Amino acid sequence: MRTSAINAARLVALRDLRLAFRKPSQLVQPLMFFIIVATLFPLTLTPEMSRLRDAAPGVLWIGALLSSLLALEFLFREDAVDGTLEQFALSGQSLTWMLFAKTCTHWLLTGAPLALAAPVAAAALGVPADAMWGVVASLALGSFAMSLVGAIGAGLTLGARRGGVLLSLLTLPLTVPILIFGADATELAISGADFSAPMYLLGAIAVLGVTLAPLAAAAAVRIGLE
Amino acid sequence: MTPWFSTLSEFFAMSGYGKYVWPSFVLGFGAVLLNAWLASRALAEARAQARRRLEMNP
Amino acid sequence: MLRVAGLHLWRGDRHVLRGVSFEGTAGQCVLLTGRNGAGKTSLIRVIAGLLDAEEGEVSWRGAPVRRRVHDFHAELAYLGHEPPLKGDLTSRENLRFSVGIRRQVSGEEIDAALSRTGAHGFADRPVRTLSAGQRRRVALAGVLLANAVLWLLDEPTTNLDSDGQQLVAELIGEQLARQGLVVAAVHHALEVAGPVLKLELGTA
Amino acid sequence: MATWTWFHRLASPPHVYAFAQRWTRWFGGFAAVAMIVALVGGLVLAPPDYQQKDAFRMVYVHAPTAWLSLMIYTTMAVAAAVALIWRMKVAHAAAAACAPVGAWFTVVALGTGMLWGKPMWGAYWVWDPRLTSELILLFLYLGYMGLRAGIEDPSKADRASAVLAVVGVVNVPIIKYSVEWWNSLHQTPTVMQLGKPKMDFDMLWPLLLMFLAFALYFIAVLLTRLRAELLRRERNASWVREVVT
Repeated sequence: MRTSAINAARLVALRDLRLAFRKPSQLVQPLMFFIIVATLFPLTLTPEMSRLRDAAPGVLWIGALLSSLLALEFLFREDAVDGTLEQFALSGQSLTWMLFAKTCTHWLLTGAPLALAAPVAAAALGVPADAMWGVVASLALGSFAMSLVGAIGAGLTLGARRGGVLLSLLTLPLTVPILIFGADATELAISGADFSAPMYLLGAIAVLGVTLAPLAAAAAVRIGLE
Repeated sequence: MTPWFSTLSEFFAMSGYGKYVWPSFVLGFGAVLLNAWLASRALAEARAQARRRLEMNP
Repeated sequence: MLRVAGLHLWRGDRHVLRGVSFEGTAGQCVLLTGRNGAGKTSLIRVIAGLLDAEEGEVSWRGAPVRRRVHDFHAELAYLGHEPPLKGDLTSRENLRFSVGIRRQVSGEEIDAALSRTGAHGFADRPVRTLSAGQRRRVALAGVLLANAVLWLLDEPTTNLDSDGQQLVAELIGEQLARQGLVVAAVHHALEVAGPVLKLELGTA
Repeated sequence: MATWTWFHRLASPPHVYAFAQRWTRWFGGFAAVAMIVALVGGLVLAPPDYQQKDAFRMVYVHAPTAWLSLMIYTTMAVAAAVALIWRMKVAHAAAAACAPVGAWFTVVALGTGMLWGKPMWGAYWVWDPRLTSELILLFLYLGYMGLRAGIEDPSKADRASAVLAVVGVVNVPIIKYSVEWWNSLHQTPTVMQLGKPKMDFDMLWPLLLMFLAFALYFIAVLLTRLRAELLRRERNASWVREVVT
């Protein structure tokens, strides 16, 4: 019996999870990168907590963006090299669904841990404990949206030489809205204000990303496979 | 349809903003000319290349 | 069943496929031959739909493939140069996932297929510890498990010993006996039991 | 069907080449005349703004270039979408021809914006929403051209960059909105105003004519670049022999 689209997507996600736990270093490295970047900022800025707190949203979001770009490079590359993506494309299933499953898994393995680890970096930047929920929530939603946008870039750069730098060049301008709304939500959370308005906008971007990004990523991957 | 400026030096001064107005027009219309030139050069090069190819293997 | 009509493919300035046409029927094996760079791999990838030809058409069961590409792929098993296996998973895990995304497959079926291709002895070792020939045998088990009507095999005997080459010929023979259709690119002669159509590329 | 013949002609490189060859000089000629008339109208005939004095005249170069930079991106994305949907080679060539011109005019819009900003805001760079969006538009162009340059196979490069152009154009309004939102949170309202709410007719007609001139100019440049692209892409086709000898 032919596997349903949902089950195929589930299997893709399970395989990626299993592979990730067999090789945990790839998971930990972007996370380490994020923590190190965030904790290096006080050395270049000031040790003064009140000024660090003002810079905290920017530091956290730039750190999250760079570390997610670092991780995105591996989203499709290995699968393209070892023929797994070809197998997906010829499986008689919707490539869009399978890539969506891959992207969600990727976020679960990189973006979600990053959001959970953010309070450590945030505390080092003088963010008060009450604001941590807002920091985690905004980074979780924002990194999900970034993964979706990044999946398009990762697909497009499959056929390119030196794809890593190119991936950043393509993806960074597209992430501007996520960065703006996300950093704003974090800032409002730190100042103790209601941060729901930018979160709604971030959510709207994520919804748009869910509907459109996997389609674009599938088109991009098909081109890259040729 | 009368010119706004009565003297040429007034025109160049642009009520004191000349050092911003003139560079921006030079930049803008310089780019207009440059892009026209770049496009026609690209065409000329493509034509020359096509001609060379045809001469090599007629 | 499979009709390839007037395929033209350029790669940059190279005219790789120059009007390739053939027709494959059920129970037939189409062997593609030709020197390196004659377009064997390209032709297989065009048939699979991984590559777009500038001109020409591939039809399956009388309808252009492009129109119902998912249904075509459901009946297709493709084996390229590299066996599509994950080094960090065992052979068994690899097959469970890669066949699983196509159809529901039981552990017994996977065991049977691995035994048939002589890969049972190393079914639970991570693929990265296997030799190239052993990987090829695991990948062949994957082709068997796909339950596909059409097999597209690109140099299926690469890295295989003489036993392995014999195995590929047998597997193809069995597929033909099941009224399947096999299109294979080959370097060396392959003795297949059944009707064979030889197509030499790069001569036209 | 007769109604579709124009569409098929659009897909045929020799037809498009011949069309471009015939019409480029007309578009270019009208663009040059319109540009000169608008320049005279804007620089000499129009009265100065009551607030900005003669500095306002920079609108005649800044506004058309800024508008053009966005219009070229849209044109590129539409060409890319057409190329992807109907597998039309000519449309890929057109999209490729758009990018460098668009990037140039984005740079010019930024440059003239900065020159205008200095007397108005007292600094060359202010994080004004329009300038910021323009800067991000430049990054989008750079990404597009980077992707095109990064992929060796020309047909792959065409299609990959086409997907990027379409994704980018979906993003442009979101970027624009987000930058405005961000600006309204962080910035005191800008002091730059474009004259009185209602522009004088003497000021307006040179501006409108300049927009028209830039549009015609862009068409002329695009057609020229398109011809170059077509010659390069179709170098093995027989029609090339006829047009270059």
